[in-house]
Amino acid sequence: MLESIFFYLFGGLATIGALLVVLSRNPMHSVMWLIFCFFNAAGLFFLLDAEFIGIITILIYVGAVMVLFIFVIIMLEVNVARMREGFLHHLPLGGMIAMLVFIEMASAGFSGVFSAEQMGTAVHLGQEVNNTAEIGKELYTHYLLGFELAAIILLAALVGSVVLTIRSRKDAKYQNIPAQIAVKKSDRLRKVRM
Amino acid sequence: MVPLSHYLLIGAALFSIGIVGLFLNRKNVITILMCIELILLAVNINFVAFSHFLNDLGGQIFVFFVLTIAASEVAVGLAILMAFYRLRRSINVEDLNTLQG
Amino acid sequence: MALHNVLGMPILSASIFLPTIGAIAIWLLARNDNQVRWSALAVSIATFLLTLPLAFSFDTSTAHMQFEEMHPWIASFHVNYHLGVDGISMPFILLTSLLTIICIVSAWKCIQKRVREYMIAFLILETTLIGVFASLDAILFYFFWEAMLVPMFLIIGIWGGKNRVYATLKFFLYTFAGSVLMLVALLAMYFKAGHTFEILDFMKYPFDFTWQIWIWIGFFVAFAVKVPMWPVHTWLPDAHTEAPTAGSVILAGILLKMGAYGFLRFSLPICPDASQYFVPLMVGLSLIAIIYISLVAMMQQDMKRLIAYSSIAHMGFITLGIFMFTQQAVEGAVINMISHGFVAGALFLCVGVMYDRMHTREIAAYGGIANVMPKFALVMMLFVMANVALPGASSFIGEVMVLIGTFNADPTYLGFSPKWIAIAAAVSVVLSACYTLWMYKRVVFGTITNDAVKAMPDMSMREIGYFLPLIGLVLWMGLYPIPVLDLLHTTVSHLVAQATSSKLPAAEIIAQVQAAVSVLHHPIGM
Amino acid sequence: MVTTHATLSSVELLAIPLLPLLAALVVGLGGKVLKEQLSHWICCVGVILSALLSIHIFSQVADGASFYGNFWTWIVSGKLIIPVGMMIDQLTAVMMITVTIVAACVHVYTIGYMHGDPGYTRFFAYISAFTFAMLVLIMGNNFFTLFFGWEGVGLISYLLIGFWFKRERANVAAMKAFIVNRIGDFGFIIGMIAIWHYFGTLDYHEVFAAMPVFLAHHYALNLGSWEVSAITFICVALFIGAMGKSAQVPLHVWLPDSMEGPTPISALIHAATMVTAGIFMVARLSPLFEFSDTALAFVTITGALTAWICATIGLVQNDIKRVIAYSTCSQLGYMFVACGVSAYGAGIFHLMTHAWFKGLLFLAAGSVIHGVMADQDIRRMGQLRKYMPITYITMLIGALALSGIPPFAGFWSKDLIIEATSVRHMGWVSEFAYWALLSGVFFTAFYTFRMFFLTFHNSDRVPQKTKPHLHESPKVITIPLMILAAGAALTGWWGAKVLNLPGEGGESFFGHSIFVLPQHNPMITLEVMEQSHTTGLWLESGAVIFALTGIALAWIMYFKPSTIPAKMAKSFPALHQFLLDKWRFDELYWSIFVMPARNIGTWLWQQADLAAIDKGIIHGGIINGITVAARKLREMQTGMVYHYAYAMVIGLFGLLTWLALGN
Repeated sequence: MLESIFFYLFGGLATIGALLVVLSRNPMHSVMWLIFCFFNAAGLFFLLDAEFIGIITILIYVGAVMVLFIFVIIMLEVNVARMREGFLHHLPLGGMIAMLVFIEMASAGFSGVFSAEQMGTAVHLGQEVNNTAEIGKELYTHYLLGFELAAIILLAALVGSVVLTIRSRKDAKYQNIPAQIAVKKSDRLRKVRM
Repeated sequence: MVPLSHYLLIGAALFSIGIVGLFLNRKNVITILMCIELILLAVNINFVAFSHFLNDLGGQIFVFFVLTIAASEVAVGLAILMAFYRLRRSINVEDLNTLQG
Repeated sequence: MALHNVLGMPILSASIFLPTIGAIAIWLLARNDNQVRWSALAVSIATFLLTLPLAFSFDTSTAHMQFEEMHPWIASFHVNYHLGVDGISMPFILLTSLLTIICIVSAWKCIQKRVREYMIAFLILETTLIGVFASLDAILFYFFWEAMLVPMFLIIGIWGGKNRVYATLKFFLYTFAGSVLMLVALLAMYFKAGHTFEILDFMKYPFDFTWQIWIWIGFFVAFAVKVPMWPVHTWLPDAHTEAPTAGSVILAGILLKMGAYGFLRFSLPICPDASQYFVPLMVGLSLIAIIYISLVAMMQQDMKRLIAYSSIAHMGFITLGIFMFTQQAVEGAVINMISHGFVAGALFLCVGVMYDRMHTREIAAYGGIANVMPKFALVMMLFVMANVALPGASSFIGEVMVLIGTFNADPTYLGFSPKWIAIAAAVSVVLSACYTLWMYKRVVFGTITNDAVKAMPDMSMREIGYFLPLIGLVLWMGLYPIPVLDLLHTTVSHLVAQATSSKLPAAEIIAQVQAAVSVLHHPIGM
Repeated sequence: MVTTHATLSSVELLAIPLLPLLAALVVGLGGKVLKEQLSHWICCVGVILSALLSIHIFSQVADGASFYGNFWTWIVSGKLIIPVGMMIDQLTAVMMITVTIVAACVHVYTIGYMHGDPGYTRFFAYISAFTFAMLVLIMGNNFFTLFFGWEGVGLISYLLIGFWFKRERANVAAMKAFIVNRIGDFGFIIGMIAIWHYFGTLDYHEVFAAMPVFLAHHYALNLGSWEVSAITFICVALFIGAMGKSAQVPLHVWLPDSMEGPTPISALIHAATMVTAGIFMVARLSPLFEFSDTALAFVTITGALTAWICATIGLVQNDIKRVIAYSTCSQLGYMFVACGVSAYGAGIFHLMTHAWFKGLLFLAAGSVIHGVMADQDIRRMGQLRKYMPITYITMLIGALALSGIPPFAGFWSKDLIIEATSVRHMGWVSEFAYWALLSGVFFTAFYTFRMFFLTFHNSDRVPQKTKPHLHESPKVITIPLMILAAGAALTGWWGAKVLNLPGEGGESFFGHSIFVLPQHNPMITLEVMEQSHTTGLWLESGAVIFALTGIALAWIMYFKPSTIPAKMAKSFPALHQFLLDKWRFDELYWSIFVMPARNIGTWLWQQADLAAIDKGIIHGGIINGITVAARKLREMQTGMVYHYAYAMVIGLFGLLTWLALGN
């Protein structure tokens, strides 16, 4: 019973948060609502015995990704007014498609295939089961290759974002060390016949 | 106890909202990125729910990968946005049209 | 499957890959243009010598493939590296290796830029051409068939005339569009015939009528473009006019033959019923080629274009012969294919000799060449007469055999008597004389009209050198064609038997014939 | 090698064609090295030896020897087997001596005539090669060897007409000759393949032997509703070949133009030998032609028409060689009429005598042309007998022989043809032929002597500047003339005796080499009539009377300068012009064949190939279609990220719907 209450609470708040993300005029507000939404989603994860996922959702999303969003928004002077032009222009199409997608997904969800009779209900695991340890075991055995690939992707993203955002200022003076090392006598000295 | 279909319903709701957001905020890249995060979150909820109900950790592992990709995506996406902003002094999607055929 | 290879050595592989190895060696080792030329010549001669044993060890008493080689290539798709030749394909391998030598010699002086690349392109082209004629696996065949486009594309596109880019693209796109459909047909057969790409298995598999029709159409498009048949022939005059001399020689000598060879290797034995069904179409297109194209050829102002059109007309004779399903007609068609390789090749070389001196192909720019180049006039006269199919020249044997075979063909496939077709085709006797002699007259005879012609030196020893083997072969095949015919007899009679026997169960044949009768037959015949 | 009668030496037989070939090859390829002297010696010796051997063969054949055998196999394909072999019988032997002797005379004559020409050695190579090809044509034992020689002589005729390749007219004439001949060859090839179709062989002996079986089948071909029997089809097709080669109306147009070639060629190729190949062929194939009345009628009508039309054209021509050329066409018509009325022997006899006197006339004309500095117009000659007596006498003999005045050669053979025509009953066909030939005799005599008088008598109209050069030709020219004159004078008498026509007291010389159905054979009728003395004066001397009338008229009009010809021309201007324009055949062909072919060719090229296929379908249809489609598709590529996002979403929606509905 308590679980149901928490479920509806988290679920409802997450949905409201998501709606406000979409509808807010100010991107900063959107970010805030997104953070809110993620917290609630993490709550849902806890209800599903996925503690590890719940925690990393909060740590990574809220702690890292959202902060990144905020930095970017702060750094860019965003012209909100222009951003909002034609805000409702595509609402009928988008709303209709979203509604249809929602109805289709929901009808699939309630089609009976995923009903309690078919799937049973969530049986909570005991305290002795360590979700993090289990994931770790899986990750480093079955999914080792995927894990390594994910690492490489992250590395690539890291390098990529640095490359994209780095900028060498033309007015700043700094040493070109390889050029200094590679220099030869002939580059610097010139015999002048007087 | 909450049946699986309710979790799926939440997922579907978040997903649809994400889609609506794509259509509404079509000019604001930052919000678009956030909507994509929402959609991914919806997917994650479904993954975890299935993982739980099927008693299979594979779903959670996938969430882990999705998170990885989402983080990379945001990082690169925002980096591109920064670079673009420096170039054009704007993050309006309508100015992002050099791909036009 | 027992491999039939009397030599016990992979002679076909050797002749296919020797040119490529030579090309790589030239690329890596040759230091200057002269070294490139001499080494390319050496490689081509070595290849020719390597292909000679094919002729000498050939067993004319069997229709089986000979000198076979078989290795799995892409095992998961049942693709084999399967080589082998029969009486029809063997002569073309020799023709290819011989014409390559001539091409390399003919390009000695006139190609001055990128000599290395030119020679490499020719050697690779030789590899692909021999590969096409030696392949017994459909995918291998397709591989060589398409690979051939690349060097040819480069030869026309880099060393061609003014309008070369247009011509190359046209050539490439036409051929490529055609061969894609062939690939579809090959894949269809692969799945239908039980996951095999063996051409010999395709020949044995009893495709039903609808399948045969569709497969036949797929092949038809590919081969008709290559032959080329009306109305997909317009790439050829452009490609010929823009190609360098040696490119034209190979184009006319070998490439066009690949289309006709395809009909013989694929269409007839694999889809006999469809082939019979489409005889009226093929006959119609062939006659259009013979008459329509001859008339067009007559009015050309550009020598190479004229010879190109004449090639199309002669290829019309060949396709006509192939689809008559008689021993004489098919043998005549093959003889004509070989002979046309010599004659059209030589005529292009003649134009090349003039082009090297005057740098124009316009007929009007010439006149009175006989005054300054008597030797050349004699040589060209010989090939002009061979083009007209005078007895004593190889082309006569081919044409007259096609006509005899046509006159004698079985009327059931046509709905009317083939005698009228023979008579219509014989009109080419007159028309070919008209266009060829008119050109010869305007170019070679008459008084010298301008100083450029006056300054033309007669042929050098090198030029005479590459004409001599062609002259010898044309006369040899014209006067004593028995050795070549002996190669063909068994293979062709086997092929004719394949083409005239049905793959369908008896009831289906009757239904088909009745349907065909009601659709096609408008009795006009004798 | 298989021989049926080993009486003739195959080595000797092979030597006859191969000697000239060898000479031609040596001189042709090594002319530069050999120089003129050696070249003409090699060729003359080759051909003269071949002539001597032919005479030897002829004497053996006259004693009853013959030869039949194959030397090697040319083509084998399934049931098609084409050997190369020889068949020597009486008919062949007569042709062989005619060809080789005339060729030998022409070779010798050429030494003088072509002296100093830059293409001297080339010329000798050509004429020797011609002799070879002509001998192959005659001596072969199947249709393919015949065709080989047939095309060989055609090729060399082409080369020789265009010998002076700097002259535009010569080149055009050469091309015309070749192409018109090719039209004939078209028929010949079809006839040949039809024979193989029905007989399964192309060997003369085998075909002739299979005739009864073939006839018993009554094969027929349908042309729409019109049915034609196979034998008629074959014979007519083959005869079309003969019409081309032997210059019969309507394919005669090349022969007068071929006079652009050097005169020895006109004598050898375009009078004595090559053009008679058609007659030889019809005679050789008499076992076929005899069984098709339609074909025989066709041959007769064509021959008679040619004889008459070409004779009328000859009446007004002013070029000395053209007059003789038209006379050749006309005489060939006589020979075909002979074949058509089944008097093949008479045709071959006339062929032989004609070879002598026409060769003579041409060589004499050549001598005249040589004398007057290469002018061929008889309006600028006259009184030449003073300068060139030998030429004058020999040409007179030739002219009399051509006109058919006894006892010269032409009389014997031509009279025989006319008699045969008169007694053969073919309905209106033979009637028409008879009158055409008879009036032809009159015309022939008239134009021959018109030409003769204008050249050697009448007034002296030679231009002043050529006067000093006028002289009798050298001996190399006159000696062949005298040999041929002797032939022209005597061969008629000799032939009547040796060939034994119409066959007094038994068979004619030709024996079984010519096959005639007894009910057709006019010779038998003539023989019977002669035995019973019912021939009558008209039949025997009607032709001579016509000929004499013609000569007399020519004498009146042209022996002395006279105004009658001009008046005649003035009173019938249209007719005169029509004849002068050679019945306008050239103009007709130009407008119904040449121009349409060129226009159609241009149209097909420009409109069909370039405009419709290339520009229309390829560029306009496919390429343009792809371009337009690509442009449309490109517009979909807006570059707006959210459009792509929408596309993804809509795609996702579609996929979901499909899954939902599908399951």
